[in-house]
Amino acid sequence: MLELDKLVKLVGDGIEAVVTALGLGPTWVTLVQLIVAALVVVVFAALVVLFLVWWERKVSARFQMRLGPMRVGWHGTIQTIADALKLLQKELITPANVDRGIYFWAPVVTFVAAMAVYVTVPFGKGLIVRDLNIGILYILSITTFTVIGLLMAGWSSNNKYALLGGFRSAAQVVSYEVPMALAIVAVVMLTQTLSMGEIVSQQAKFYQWYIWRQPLGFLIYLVAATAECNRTPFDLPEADSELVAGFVTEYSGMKFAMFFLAEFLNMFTVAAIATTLFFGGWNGPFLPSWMWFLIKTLAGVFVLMWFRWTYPRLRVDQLMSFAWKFLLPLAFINIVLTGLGIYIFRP
Amino acid sequence: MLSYAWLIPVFPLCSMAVIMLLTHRNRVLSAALSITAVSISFLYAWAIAFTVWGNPEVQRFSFDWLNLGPSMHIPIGIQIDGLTAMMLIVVTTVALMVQIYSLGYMHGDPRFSRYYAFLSLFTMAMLTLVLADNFFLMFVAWELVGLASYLLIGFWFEKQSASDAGKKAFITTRLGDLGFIIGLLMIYTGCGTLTFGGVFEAVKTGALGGAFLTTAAIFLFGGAIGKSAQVPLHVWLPDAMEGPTPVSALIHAATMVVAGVYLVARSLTIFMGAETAAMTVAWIGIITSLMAASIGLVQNDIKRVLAFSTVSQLGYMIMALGLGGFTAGTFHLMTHAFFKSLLFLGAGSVIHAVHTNDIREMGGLHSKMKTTSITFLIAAFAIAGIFPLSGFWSKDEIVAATLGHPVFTVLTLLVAFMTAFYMFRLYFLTFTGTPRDKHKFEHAHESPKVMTYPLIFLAVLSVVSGWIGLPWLHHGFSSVVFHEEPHHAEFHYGLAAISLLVGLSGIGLAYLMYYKRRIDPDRIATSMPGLYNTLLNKYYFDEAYEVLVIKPYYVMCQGWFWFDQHIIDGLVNGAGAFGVLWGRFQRWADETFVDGAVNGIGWLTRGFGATIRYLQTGSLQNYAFIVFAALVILWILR
Amino acid sequence: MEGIGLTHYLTLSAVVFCIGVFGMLTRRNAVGVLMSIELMFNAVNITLVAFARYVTPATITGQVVAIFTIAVAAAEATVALAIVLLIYQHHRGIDVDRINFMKW
Amino acid sequence: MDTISLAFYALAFLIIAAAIFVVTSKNIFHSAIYLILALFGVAGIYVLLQAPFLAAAQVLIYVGAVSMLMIFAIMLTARIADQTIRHTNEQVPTGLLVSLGLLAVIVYSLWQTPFAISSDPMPEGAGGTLGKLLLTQFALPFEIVSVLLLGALIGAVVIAKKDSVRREPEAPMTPLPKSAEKVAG
Amino acid sequence: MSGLLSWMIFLPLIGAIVALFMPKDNHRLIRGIAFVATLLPLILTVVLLAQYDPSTAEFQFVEKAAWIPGLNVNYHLGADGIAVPMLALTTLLSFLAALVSFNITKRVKEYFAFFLLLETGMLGVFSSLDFFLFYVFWEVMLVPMYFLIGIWGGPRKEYAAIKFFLYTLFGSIFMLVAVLALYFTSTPHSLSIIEHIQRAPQMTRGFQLFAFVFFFIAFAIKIPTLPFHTWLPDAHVEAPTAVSVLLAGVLLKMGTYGLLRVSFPMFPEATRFFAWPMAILGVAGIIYGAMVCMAQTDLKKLVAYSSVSHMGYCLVGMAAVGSVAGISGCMFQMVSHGLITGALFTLVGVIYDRAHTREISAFGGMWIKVPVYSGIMILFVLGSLGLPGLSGFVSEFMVFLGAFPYFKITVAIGVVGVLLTAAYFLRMIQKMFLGPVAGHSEGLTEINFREIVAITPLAILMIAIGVYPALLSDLIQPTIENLVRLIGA
Repeated sequence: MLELDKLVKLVGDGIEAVVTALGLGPTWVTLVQLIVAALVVVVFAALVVLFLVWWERKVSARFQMRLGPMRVGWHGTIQTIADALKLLQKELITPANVDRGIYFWAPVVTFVAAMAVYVTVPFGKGLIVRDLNIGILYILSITTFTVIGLLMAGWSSNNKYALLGGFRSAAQVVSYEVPMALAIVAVVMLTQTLSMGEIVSQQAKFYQWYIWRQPLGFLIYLVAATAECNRTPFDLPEADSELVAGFVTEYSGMKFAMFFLAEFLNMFTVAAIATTLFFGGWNGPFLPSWMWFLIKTLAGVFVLMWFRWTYPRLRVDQLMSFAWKFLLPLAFINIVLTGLGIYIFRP
Repeated sequence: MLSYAWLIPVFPLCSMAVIMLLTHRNRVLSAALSITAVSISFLYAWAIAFTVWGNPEVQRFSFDWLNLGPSMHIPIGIQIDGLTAMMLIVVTTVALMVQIYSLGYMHGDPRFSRYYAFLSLFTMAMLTLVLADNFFLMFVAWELVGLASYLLIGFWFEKQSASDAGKKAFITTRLGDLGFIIGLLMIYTGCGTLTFGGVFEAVKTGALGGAFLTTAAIFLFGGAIGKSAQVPLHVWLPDAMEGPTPVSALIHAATMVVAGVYLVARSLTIFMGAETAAMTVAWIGIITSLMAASIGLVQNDIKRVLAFSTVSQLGYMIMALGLGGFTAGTFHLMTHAFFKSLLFLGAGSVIHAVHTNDIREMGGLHSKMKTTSITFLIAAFAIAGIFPLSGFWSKDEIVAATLGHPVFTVLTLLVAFMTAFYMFRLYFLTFTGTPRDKHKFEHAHESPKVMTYPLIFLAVLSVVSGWIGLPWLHHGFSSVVFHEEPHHAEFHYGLAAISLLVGLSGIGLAYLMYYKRRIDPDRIATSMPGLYNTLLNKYYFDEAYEVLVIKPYYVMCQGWFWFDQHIIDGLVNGAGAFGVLWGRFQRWADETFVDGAVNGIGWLTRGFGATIRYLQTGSLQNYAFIVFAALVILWILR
Repeated sequence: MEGIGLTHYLTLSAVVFCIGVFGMLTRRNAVGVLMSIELMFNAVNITLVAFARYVTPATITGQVVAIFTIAVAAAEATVALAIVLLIYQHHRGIDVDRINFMKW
Repeated sequence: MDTISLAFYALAFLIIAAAIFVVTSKNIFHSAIYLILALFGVAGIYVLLQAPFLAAAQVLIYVGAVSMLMIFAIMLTARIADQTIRHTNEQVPTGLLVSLGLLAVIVYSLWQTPFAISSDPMPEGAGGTLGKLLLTQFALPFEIVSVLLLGALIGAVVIAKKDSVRREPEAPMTPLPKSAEKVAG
Repeated sequence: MSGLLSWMIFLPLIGAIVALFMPKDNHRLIRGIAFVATLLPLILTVVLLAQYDPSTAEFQFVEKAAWIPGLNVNYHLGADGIAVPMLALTTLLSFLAALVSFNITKRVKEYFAFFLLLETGMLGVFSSLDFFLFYVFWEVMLVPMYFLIGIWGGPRKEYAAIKFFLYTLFGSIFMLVAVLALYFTSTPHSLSIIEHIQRAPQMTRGFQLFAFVFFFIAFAIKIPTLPFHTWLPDAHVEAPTAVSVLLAGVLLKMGTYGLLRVSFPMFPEATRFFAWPMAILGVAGIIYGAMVCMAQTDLKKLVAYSSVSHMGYCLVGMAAVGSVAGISGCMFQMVSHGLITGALFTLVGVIYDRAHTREISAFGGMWIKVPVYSGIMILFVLGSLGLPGLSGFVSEFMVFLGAFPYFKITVAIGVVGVLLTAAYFLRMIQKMFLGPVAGHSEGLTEINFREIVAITPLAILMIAIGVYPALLSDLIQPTIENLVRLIGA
């Protein structure tokens, strides 16, 4: 039932046949395949975001003993679509004295960076756009572009709240990227590979999940990743009570929507990486692999939402000292312990 | 019995230590301890005396105190012979009387216990002195009695004059002690021992003799001059009267001051071996005697009169010894101890009653204090040499000793005359006539019994102590206390009569002048103002010392200190300053020439640099530009 | 036209390097200068990696050196920017022309 | 024209254009953004040169860290007023000359040099070979670089720490001579 | 117990190091450490005295180990009859001075560290049998002394400290030259004191005279003899009490000790040659010191100058080179002066602590206000002026007795010093203790228990030696006899 991987293979073969029939070389085959895959991923991402926005509202409401959106669709299921339509219709306001070029490109960069990650995320058995051999490293480096986007937005808006938001975001992301990367390095030490596909395939059985061998690493990753995507309690860059709306203050309409999308995508990405690295990826019994992936990932997203309504926001100095004085040493300890473990249990 | 005689000084020593360390807060206990200790010593001394009386052999007991081989071998020990026994009796008797007497005299003094401790210290030292069998131990004790004297003279040290007097006494006697030390050093150098026996043996065998011995003897006599207040070191004794009167009686009349006499007597062998030294002794003795007696004629302080009397009598003894009159000197020493201490204690009783020392403020006290007056009179008769009191017998011996030296005989009699005169002048002015200070007279009263009983006891001794010197007495004084061998001087009736006559005439003159007022002493004084003032001012000795010795010494000390600070230290600091200056010069030279050369090079470089420094824009971009431009140009020029 | 070879990469590297040199020589802003220097670094890295690809493909020494270069460049940037901040705090400006206290 | 060539020329164009903007842009922030672009292009070149690990590292370090620092520095030091001041110094013509001269020199040399092209295959895998090299043959430089990084880290903290700086600004730098000011205007 | 001397020497050093690691505000702890670090050597001294065999002149407790073999330098320790009393004196005075120092409140930690280092230096000098070691300890002693005077001293402390330091160093240079001369004239090159003593008969007369003079300058400054004495009053007056105690009690003895240990046995011919000049210097020192004392107005300075006078006796005693009595007298004087002057400085410190002045004229009638203090002070003054029954008398008498046969007139003049000493001390006593209560005497408080504890051992020893000198003479006699035999006068 719902063997998506076979469908993908079918589509791929079809494209190859069509392109070859048009008299073009294998390069073009690959190109077209990639473009199609990218489109599919974009559509998928948009759907995911639509779902996540709704879900977030519902979850938040439940946490607050409310109902959340209820009117549009069953239990407000298509509320998000309505909101999106509203956003698309809105006038694109470009405030005076903004740095126009950068102001324009900032949401694009952010969005593209968020999307580009999905190139190497294994959604299911055979459902991966390109299983890059530097997979996880690729993801780490591409996510940094998100920050560039935020900084650009903060700078170009010519607004001090925006600037401060950008600043905080950049500082936060750069700081938390270090422990996160180190936590991932610990896993990579075990996997001996950077490829996402291989990492998943190494965790075929429940007891092979790396969470069992990297509990500390997982905790570090979880905390750092939460900070990476600016989620509460690390939502300082867009702390509405302090900075209006942070770097997005001056954005509206479609551009705002792109930031919004990027943010939710990032959340999904974080959960997806956690699933891949620690929880066996798409591996699981009975259900098709992509469903296992979605279940695990959405569970991860739920945890992030749970955090949001559980922990209060940190102060900015606490934030930095937490990263540098606590998480970072912990990550180093984790690496040392991992190394020791590898040395002790070496074949 | 005799071998434990060293215990005699130990008792007072113990009492001193106990009082100092333990009982000084309890005055009754302190006094009781001290008196008990001296009583034991007193009894022991009498026991020893009787032993020696029967067996006048010299007994010695000694042990090695320090033995460093031939260069220093000092055994110390005790020696008991007649002289020692006699001295023991004198010292313990007077000490006991004085200590009892002091119970009354010092009653109420805040430092009562300390007083008794010092008295015990003195007693111990004095007993050690007389028991010593060698010069070294004697010197040790000699210094200790000096210390005790110092402490007791300055006992009331709040009074400036008392502390001055103590210091004066100590330093003056110490000056004499220098002679003593040098004498000891010479003797030891000469014969390698300091025991009496050894030294005398050496003198007799001639191992020690000639000019060396004479010098040593004169130096040795220096100690006696200091201690026994002979000219020219007699100046401390009158001042020593600042101490409590019982102390004067004990130390400065009866015992310590006769230590010098004892020294000469003890070492008479040495002096006999050195004729010149002996004559020096005799001359100093008679001069002292004459001078002190003449001063005594005019003094108005009751204690000073007695003090000069003491000096005079000591001179007597010294002279007698110098002339070889061993028996005379020592016999007079004994009798003098008794009657002079009686005189002092009597004077103390008077002072206790009227609270003044000045006889011009006394008079008529006989009616108020009969015991004191009568005992004082007995003592005065004794010192004047009136038959049959003790003084008669001993003075007669002295006069007899001068036979063969007519000058000495005449002077001796002159002194006897003066002695009788001033003693009775003192007596008449104090006890008879009309009270010159009514107020003081009103308050005068007889002293308590603890003070009068010692007076009576001593009065008895003053009367009878001379009788052991009766020439016809078998085992009399001279058969026990003798030099070389017992000698029995023939009793010179003629001389005795003359001296008695002289004494009586002196008394008579005093009677006329101060009792009957037939002759006005003031008129005599005013008729010879020069002589009178000279005598009143004690021949200006103190002033002379002040001007000739003390002041110049101070000035010299200041001078040396200046020399030290400015010349010697100046040299040191000068060396330092020179070092600093030299360093400065070197720095200057360094800066001028060496640095000059270096700086010259520097200037050259700098001048060159100044011209090309404009290449140094400070802008890194310029530098980078030059680097790359150079790269290109060099490549082109390659 | 034959395929892209070593020379192409080296030429690209040279061009980028010279652009960096130009920037370094002319920018007044200290950060600008730094950026130009980063360009130069990257040009050099291209060279290194290109050599690694074409001259010593088996041992890829060039890549190793490039890694070192990147690390050193990062360190350099860190310190340099710290200095820039310090200079800014001292002089309220980071104009390289005016930072000439090493002038004669 | 095959895809590799296409990619190369596209990337080369991107890099060169971005680089030129980096050095000439009046807005320093724009320069930074262009720099990121240029660096990203270089990462692409690395991919072309079959050094994917290096490419990822390039992006991670340059884009994620170095550029970020640059932007930070710019934000902390830039003032709006600065934009009106001339962004280049008076070395522009000479600098251009030297740069071009240098380019000419280098390119000439390049084309003159016969390189020993090897046709050995590149090792498989992403960074495995690189890692082994770093921990074996290049272990010492690797450690030295580690120490260097640590030193730079501490040094940067020490230098930039506020406490080490006197709060009141020093006497302002020697003002430019009047003539220079005019040129600048 | 092997290594007894080493333990004695280095225990204080260990104490100093331990003290340095203690918190600097915990004065009680640091004092406790100093107490223990000075008490232990004192206990070891008792062991030393118990084990010492006084019937021989040989060095005992010898420790020898190669130190710098290339230069033939050895770590060579040993003690004989000259050294043992000095070691005992040093440990005793150090212990008591440490007690006295308990009232120091300024920089306590450094103070006691320097103090203990000083003790190490002093003990080392007295037990070294190798010139190198001797010189090292000699200099080690200087440095803490410099700081002790220079930091904890009186108003002119810097001047005094520098003067002391430079002056002594000046002397040390002469010693160094002489030591080097000895080293290079011996074959094989040796720095052993014992070996040089053994080769004494081979030394030429000229060399002996030269070396003797050079050593003498070094030691004379330390003693100090007459023309080299001016550092002493300054150093004494400015130094803190405990340091004065050690300075007078121990450091001055190093000069005389050095002469007896080095110069006399090593250069017998020169010693005989210079005996008379030494006697003259000694007598001049006695008289001169006493006269300068008379002019003093500062009590501490008076005591300081009295040291000049008293050390003159040592020199006179030593000048009697052929006399066991003379040299023994010198030893007695060293010990006795150490005890008495140590006590006197302590007592001066006691009133200085209370009245903050040492002017003699500022006091009067103290015997009424503070009888116990006055009694103790007078006891020690009497000891100092040579009252029989106290140690000072014994030593003076021995000195005179020993020296008189050799230098009759000179010694006879020296005897006058006894009188002059009495004069200035009695003058001081009269002004300060007798007479009516005046000046600062009014508010004085009595000497306290700690100070009495510090004084009592000195008083007991002073009286013990004075009453029965054989206690000490038995220890030193064989050594002194051997020394006299070596000099061969």
